[in-house]
Amino acid sequence: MSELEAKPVSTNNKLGLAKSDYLGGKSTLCVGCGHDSITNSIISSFHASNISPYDVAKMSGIGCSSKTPGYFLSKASGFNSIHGRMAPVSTGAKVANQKLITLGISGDGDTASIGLGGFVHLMRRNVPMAYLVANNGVYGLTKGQFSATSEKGSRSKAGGSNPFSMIDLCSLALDVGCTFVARSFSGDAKQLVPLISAAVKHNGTALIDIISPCVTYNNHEGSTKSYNFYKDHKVILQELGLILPEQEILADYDPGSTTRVDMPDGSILTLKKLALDHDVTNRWAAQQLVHESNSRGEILTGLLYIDEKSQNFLQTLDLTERPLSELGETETRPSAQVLSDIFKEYR
Amino acid sequence: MSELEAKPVSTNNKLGLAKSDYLGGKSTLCVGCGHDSITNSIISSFHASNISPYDVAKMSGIGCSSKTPGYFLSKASGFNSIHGRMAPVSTGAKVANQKLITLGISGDGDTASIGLGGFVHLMRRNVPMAYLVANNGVYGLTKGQFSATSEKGSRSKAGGSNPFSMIDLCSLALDVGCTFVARSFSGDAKQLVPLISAAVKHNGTALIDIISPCVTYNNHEGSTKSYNFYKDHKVILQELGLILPEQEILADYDPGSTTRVDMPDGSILTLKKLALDHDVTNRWAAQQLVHESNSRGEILTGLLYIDEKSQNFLQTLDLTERPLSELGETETRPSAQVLSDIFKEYR
Amino acid sequence: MQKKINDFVINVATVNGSGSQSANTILIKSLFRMGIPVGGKNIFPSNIMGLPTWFVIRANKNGYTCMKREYDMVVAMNVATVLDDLKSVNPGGVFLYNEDLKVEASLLRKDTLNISVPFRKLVDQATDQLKLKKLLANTIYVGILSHLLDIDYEVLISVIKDQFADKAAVVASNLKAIDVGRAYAAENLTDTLIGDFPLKLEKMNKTQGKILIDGNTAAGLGLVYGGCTFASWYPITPSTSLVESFARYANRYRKDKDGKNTFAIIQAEDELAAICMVLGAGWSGARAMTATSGPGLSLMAEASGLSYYAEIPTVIWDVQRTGPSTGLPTRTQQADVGFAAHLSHGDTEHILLFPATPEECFEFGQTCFDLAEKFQTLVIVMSDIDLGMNLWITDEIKYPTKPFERGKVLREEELKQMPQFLRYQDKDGDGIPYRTLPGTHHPAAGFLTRGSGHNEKAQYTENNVQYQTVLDRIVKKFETAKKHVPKPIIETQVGAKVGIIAFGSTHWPMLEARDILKTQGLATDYLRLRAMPFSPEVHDFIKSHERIYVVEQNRDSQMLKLILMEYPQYATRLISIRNYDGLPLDAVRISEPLLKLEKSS
Amino acid sequence: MQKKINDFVINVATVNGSGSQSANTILIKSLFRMGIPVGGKNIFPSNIMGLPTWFVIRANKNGYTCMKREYDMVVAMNVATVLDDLKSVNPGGVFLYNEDLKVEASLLRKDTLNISVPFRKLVDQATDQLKLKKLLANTIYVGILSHLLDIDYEVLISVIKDQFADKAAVVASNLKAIDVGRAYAAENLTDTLIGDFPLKLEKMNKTQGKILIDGNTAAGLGLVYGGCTFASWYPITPSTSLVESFARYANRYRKDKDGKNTFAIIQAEDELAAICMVLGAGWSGARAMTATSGPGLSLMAEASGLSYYAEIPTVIWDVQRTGPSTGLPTRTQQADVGFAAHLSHGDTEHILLFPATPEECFEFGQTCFDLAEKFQTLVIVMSDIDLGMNLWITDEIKYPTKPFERGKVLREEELKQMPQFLRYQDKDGDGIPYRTLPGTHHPAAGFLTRGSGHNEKAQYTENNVQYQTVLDRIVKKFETAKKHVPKPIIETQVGAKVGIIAFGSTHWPMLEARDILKTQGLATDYLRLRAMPFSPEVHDFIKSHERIYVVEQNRDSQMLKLILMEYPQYATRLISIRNYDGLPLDAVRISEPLLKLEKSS
Ligand SMILES: Cc1ncc(C[n+]2csc(CCOP(=O)(O)OP(=O)(O)O)c2C)c(N)n1
Ligand SMILES: Cc1ncc(C[n+]2csc(CCOP(=O)(O)OP(=O)(O)O)c2C)c(N)n1
Ligand code: SF4
Ligand code: SF4
Ligand SMILES: [Mg+2]
Ligand SMILES: [Mg+2]
Repeated sequence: MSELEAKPVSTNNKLGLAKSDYLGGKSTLCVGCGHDSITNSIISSFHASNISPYDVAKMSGIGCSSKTPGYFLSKASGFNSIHGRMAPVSTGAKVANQKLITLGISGDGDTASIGLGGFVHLMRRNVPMAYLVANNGVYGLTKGQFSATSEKGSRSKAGGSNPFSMIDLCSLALDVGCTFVARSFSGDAKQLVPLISAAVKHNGTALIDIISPCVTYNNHEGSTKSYNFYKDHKVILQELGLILPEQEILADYDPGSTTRVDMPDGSILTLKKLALDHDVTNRWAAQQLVHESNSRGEILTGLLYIDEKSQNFLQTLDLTERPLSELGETETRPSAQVLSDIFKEYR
Repeated sequence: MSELEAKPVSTNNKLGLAKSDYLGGKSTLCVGCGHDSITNSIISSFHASNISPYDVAKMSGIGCSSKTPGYFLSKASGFNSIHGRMAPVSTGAKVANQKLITLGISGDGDTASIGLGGFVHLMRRNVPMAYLVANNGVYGLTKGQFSATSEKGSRSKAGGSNPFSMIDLCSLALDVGCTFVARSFSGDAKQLVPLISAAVKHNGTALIDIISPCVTYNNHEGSTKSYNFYKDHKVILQELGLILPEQEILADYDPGSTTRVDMPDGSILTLKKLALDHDVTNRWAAQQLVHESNSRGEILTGLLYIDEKSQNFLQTLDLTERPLSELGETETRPSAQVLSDIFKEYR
Repeated sequence: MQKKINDFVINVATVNGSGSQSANTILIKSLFRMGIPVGGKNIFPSNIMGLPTWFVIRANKNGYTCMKREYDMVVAMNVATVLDDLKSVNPGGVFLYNEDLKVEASLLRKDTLNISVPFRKLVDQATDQLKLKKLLANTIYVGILSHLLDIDYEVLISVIKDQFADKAAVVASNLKAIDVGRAYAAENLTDTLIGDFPLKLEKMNKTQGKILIDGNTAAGLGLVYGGCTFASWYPITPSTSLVESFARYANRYRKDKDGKNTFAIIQAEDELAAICMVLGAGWSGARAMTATSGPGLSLMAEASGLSYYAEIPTVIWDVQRTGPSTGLPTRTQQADVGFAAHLSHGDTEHILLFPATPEECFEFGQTCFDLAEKFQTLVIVMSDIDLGMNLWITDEIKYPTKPFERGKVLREEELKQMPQFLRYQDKDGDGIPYRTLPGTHHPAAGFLTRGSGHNEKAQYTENNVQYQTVLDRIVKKFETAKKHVPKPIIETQVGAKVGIIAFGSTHWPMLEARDILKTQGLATDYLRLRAMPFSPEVHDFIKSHERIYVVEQNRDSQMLKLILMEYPQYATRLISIRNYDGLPLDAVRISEPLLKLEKSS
Repeated sequence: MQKKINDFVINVATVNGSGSQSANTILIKSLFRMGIPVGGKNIFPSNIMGLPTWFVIRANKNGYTCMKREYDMVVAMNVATVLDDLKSVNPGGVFLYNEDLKVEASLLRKDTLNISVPFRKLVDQATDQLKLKKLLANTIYVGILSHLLDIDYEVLISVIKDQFADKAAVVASNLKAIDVGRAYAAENLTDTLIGDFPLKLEKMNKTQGKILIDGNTAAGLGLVYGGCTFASWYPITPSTSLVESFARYANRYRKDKDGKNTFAIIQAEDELAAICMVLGAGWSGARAMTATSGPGLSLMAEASGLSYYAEIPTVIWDVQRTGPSTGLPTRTQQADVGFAAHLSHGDTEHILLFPATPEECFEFGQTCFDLAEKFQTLVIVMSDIDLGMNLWITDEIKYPTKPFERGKVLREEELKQMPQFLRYQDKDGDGIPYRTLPGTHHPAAGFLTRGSGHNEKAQYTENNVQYQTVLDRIVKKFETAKKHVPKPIIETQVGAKVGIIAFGSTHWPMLEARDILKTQGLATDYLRLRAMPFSPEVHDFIKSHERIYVVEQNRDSQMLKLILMEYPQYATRLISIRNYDGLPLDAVRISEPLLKLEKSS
């Protein structure tokens, strides 16, 4: 937060809001915790995207990462729920009021262990929301046990080695049908801000698996989720840009090296090729890419997969336009005639 | 069961047991239910593998599929537990007595919905057991709702179409580190019997995803888990054989077309190429193969992946040789001296 | 011999999956349309095909249509249970059995009228189609019974036509089978040939203005009319049919002008997800519910505490089945009440509703949300298999006109008028705080809902005083709730010193039991609980009776204990009567122990 | 002014993650080694770094070492709480604060001795190393206190050396910091300069043969000695340190001759998995347990019912924290007892154990398995944060010699002698059936364990009589258990008419409270519950007292209600005294309400 507070917040966005209007309470995380950087990128993204905080639902589970909704957008409503249940709670919240711009932030413990079922089934349903995982490879809040996203062989602070297969959240998400899959790094605001903006606009569930170092329990030598490990092993897939509908197409947009993805609201996501050629609309190519990159020991970040043409959960449910939460007797109570018609069946 | 009862059970196995010694109670499943065929293959496999029923732990959750442990190996102990919890219950049972030959049978609802977390984490740990899923794409016992293994677009008996992404259990298993992954069909005893035998011998978790039609709720036109759909879309990867340690190498074993996998007990699993070339030791190739085959609308069956060199969960736990369940005061109670040494720390 | 007219019990024993259910429905509906009070108990297995199943039909001119375990007639179609079924016939009753079961004549009873019917042969007369044969065997016994019992033929035909409305071929084949059965009976089962047939039906007019419906169907309809917009659930017997009823009627009658849905129904991945979705939807402001049974209720424990403490409107319909654990999934019990009342770790409490009739299931389809939203808390509706899945005669349900209570929700306009908004403050002195919904466009509206410690401002706190302030206010809220939950219904008799308390499906056998008791000279007053926390009337009732029998369908006297906790001063007045063997409760299992206890008191 | 000697309370207020814990441990250990009875309360936040934390040290020559909320001295190191901390000092007490917090002089109290210390400057004297500065500030206050309070220097040095045993450099830097603190105090904080310092320590010999340990550590050790071979758990405060203690000692002392483990510890993916693994292991025959706290207990509800009904030995250690929901994860309460007693839907019941001391935590490390295996059921050990995570003086634990009870397990040899084996039959008339373990080589051994309906032969049944037979037998089993669970401990006083019932960590303030009451002229008898179901002694105790105060740490009088359910005949004797604000219970919160209630009775 200090970083933000230091910056002069001068430019107002289209809603006339300053960046300071997107701040939250003071963080109580450890100094240097990756999660605080994610907080900053969320603030930047929502400010830049001209989203009114009033329209936002901030969702989380339990963990250090799940505390962050307290630290951004204090004017928005939020639900810091219970451990591992962010996905279903968010599903309910969003379906009951489709107008809510739903941003979830969870931890790797919250998502890949206790919350794994909910996570997978959220993606199967394609519930429109941004699902951010602040992935530090450990249970921060309970003091540093390995989580299921820890690499096999990575070392704990106490020196133990993780003997179990890692769950790669991106590969898993691709496997079960997630329609927006990205990996990023908490410290890479340049990449993370447009990714969050795109995730929020996405027509379905958007997963961003964000490597977010835990300085207290998983930032040592031998950890594969430390600041140093990231620095030494990062491979950045694309340079990302997000052009809002009201903005002019930027001059430096070169169709040769840059792919564009049209977002539902008319924004354009631009992907400028950096490390490798990759077709972000090819699900299985994306999954192979992740596997190959993992096997080279890299941390590959960027947008891995996107599909803006899929049917999202609200469409599947074929909902009336007004939020369900606003429906009263008039909209929901069938007539007396209907009732007596129905009873004919029961005589 | 009737099929079995009809056959004359003449040949005894190495333990001197007839196939009838491997029978269970009378099935109460619907006539024609795929699950009953799985039961038959289990009986054949255990008989052929010379496994004493006394050494077997039959595990299951809740569902029509999970009832099957009542219908085979009635001399074995079994645990028909609660819905979705076969994986952790089996983990406990196996760790507490490593000598138990652990065979689990679950349903697609039991595994891919309520039990998804336990299923994935069992495979991450590589708990030695055979994990059979009797996959019919529906919740049989609760009368035919879609399960998460139903293909997108497949039709329910009432005519509805499944709008959600399918969970492909094999692809998922490959993704999270499972060390033995196979798909089969309940009616294909020729393939299923050696697969079960190999799964039981495997040095870790062995998943067999068995398409097992539900004649009552999912055997209609438009279902992708019906007998007809299987017949029309099956692609069989290999012809499987299992050579027990005491058997001579069979004459027709041709190293050109046949791959061999050495199992921990000295048995040899033979894979004779049929449909396609596939290296069963290449995890990511197997996963791609599944995706490609799915996208062609096929049901690809056979052994997809095997790794006999991984460390299983018992090895990870570095357990003493005697089953934990047998340890008493002598083995577990440290000396009085130790206790008073310990207390020095607390003064 | 005097015939029993409009007052007997028939038990039809078949194999599940054989299609007997539609035959039994035809039977029971025919009686209903003849104007005879009737009830049906479907005693089915937790299995899809091949296990024993029974359908018990009770016709009773006095309107006692609950379970009665003494069968005047048994129709035995299942070889697996035929000998037990034979034992279950009343002396002097009728045992009609399928000849093909090959019951040895020596095993037949002397004190029953035994009728053997060659069903295979008759089926062959009724149809050539192989796949219809199994099904039509059932229709044939309907035909036979219709003759033996004197079921009105017109009525019978009308029922069959309605039942298979769109399918002319099915109607035809069933009518054919009926006729085959009737013809066989007319020819072979005359009194002269088989002896006096002791049972007989006669038209009455006691079902006018009534319907025959199960509680789950009525509840689903009630949800439609009660403004339910969100249902998330995981399939489990016996709650599934409740959600299916909601789905069926919502899909028909809850479309907006563009044909879009004014509701969402989600099949969740498990019960943990189901309840959490409901919490999310309740938080967003929807009238949201889930339905489940015992094992699912257990899985909902953690989230239930969150609902309580974060004060989120939430509704669970628990259609109770026989526990513990998986138990007997298709048998009835009321054994979740103790667990439900304080579901979740820590100090928690929930509002419970106890419907006793399909009518009340319908009514509570609205009440559950009114209370959940008014008190911003979890409401658990405690139904059970007997109420939820069996057929009950009930008055045709009146069209609801009560407006929805949406509770203390502050919108932008109201916030503008307020100096401040404190989410968890007791502003009105009734313990009920105000809430805002997400999406409210006002700077004071937003707050972070949480299940961790919070103060009146909804801020995180670990401060002991701030924590306790919120927790104590919730107690006050539940004090207020006592005055707003559905009051108990009290029925008195002149001179009664003995009070009886019961709830839910126990109500019906209770009515009969009290009449029996009265005949035996024991006047009783009766309080039917409809909700927890208990309203003041419960106290007054207990206070004014020397002995209170608490009748319930569980082993451990769970309701008695809940009453005890609330009114310890009357501890010694409370006496327990229980039945918990999984079968629907009948009157004699109340009246007999009660009389015995009265004699010894 | 008379100094308080060996009888005062110091509260050290710091920021969490600043390393104060090791300084506080040095302080408290030094007092312990001086032979002074001492207790320590760690009031820490649910957070890793930056939130307020307090450590309360109570020295008491009479051995009252439980919580006392009146602080004779506060060491204020946290700017966020300094003003509240100032308020928390007793009149006449000492307020020692960090000068760098810049407390305005005008805010200081007149009735306290205020001491300002320039910590930053002192730290600069103690070290040049930047990253040590924050840490050593804590050691410096230890140095200052050691001088002010007269902590024996030799003892202090010994403690520091032991604490950092292997790390010479750490020892050196800490000793340096101690000396800086002492030197500063000697020079600047003399009575002449600051006024009379009112507190003082003197060596005693009251801690000989004793140890200073928290309940979780003792429990972990108890599991090692109690034959635990299987632990599966999901991390949750405050249960984590219990499993960590088991892991630490098991890894040291539970290796076979080849260095292989005679135990398995599994970090599960959630609590549902954790308990299910324990069920699997218990089924296989291992002494298996899990540890958790409130939210985890809720998640274990479904499987707990399976344990009860399928009769599988299972052990849960519930280290209770403040509920409901996530609640205050680092504050104490005893608010899971009601929920735990009948955890799961349907009719269920579990054995509960209530340890009150680290010694008992150790002992119950074996008892829990003895009971779980003997009764083939779930045993829940109800600890809490105050007991589990705070430091208690306890007698050095005696080496256990009691053999393990493994219950009625039939091996191959026994089966050979038996005509038949019926898994769920009451063969011995005590309600406890026999079981076989999987892997037993005998044709009669195998059966299918299930949570669905089963008969005495362990076969699937939906038959009402067979079902009820098994369910009723379990009631009998729990009757038997009443005579085998740990008996309550009763302490009497001459002439007492008033009885008190308490359990768990309430025990320690209770000892002090009873002495206070006695001073005030009220003699009391005291029964400390150690288990449910209640043994006959509980009945006799209640019967023989006119009034029974049930003292507990939850809002809803949960234990009182459990007692009420068992002994309704004594309902009106039971009076509730509760504290549930999350802080450890102290004596006056018992004695004052009790006296008040006595006066009005
Ligand atoms: C049901 C339940 N079990 C366990 C806990 C304890 N708990 C709190 S946070 C947490 C893990 C957090 O890990 P992660 O989600 O990775 O978040 P991080 O703290 O690393 O950001 C656990 C196990 C809980 N609160 N609830
Ligand atoms: C906690 C819980 N929720 C729900 C149920 C109800 N239930 C029983 S079986 C089943 C699904 C079975 O589906 P599957 O595992 O695919 O098995 P199948 O019957 O299709 O073989 C469900 C939901 C239950 N027994 N327990
Ligand atoms: S413990 Fe780790 S994850 Fe938690 S706040 Fe500190 S650095 Fe962040
Ligand atoms: S319902 Fe389906 S799965 Fe169940 S027994 Fe019948 S055919 Fe098999
Ligand atoms: Mg984490
Ligand atoms: Mg299935």
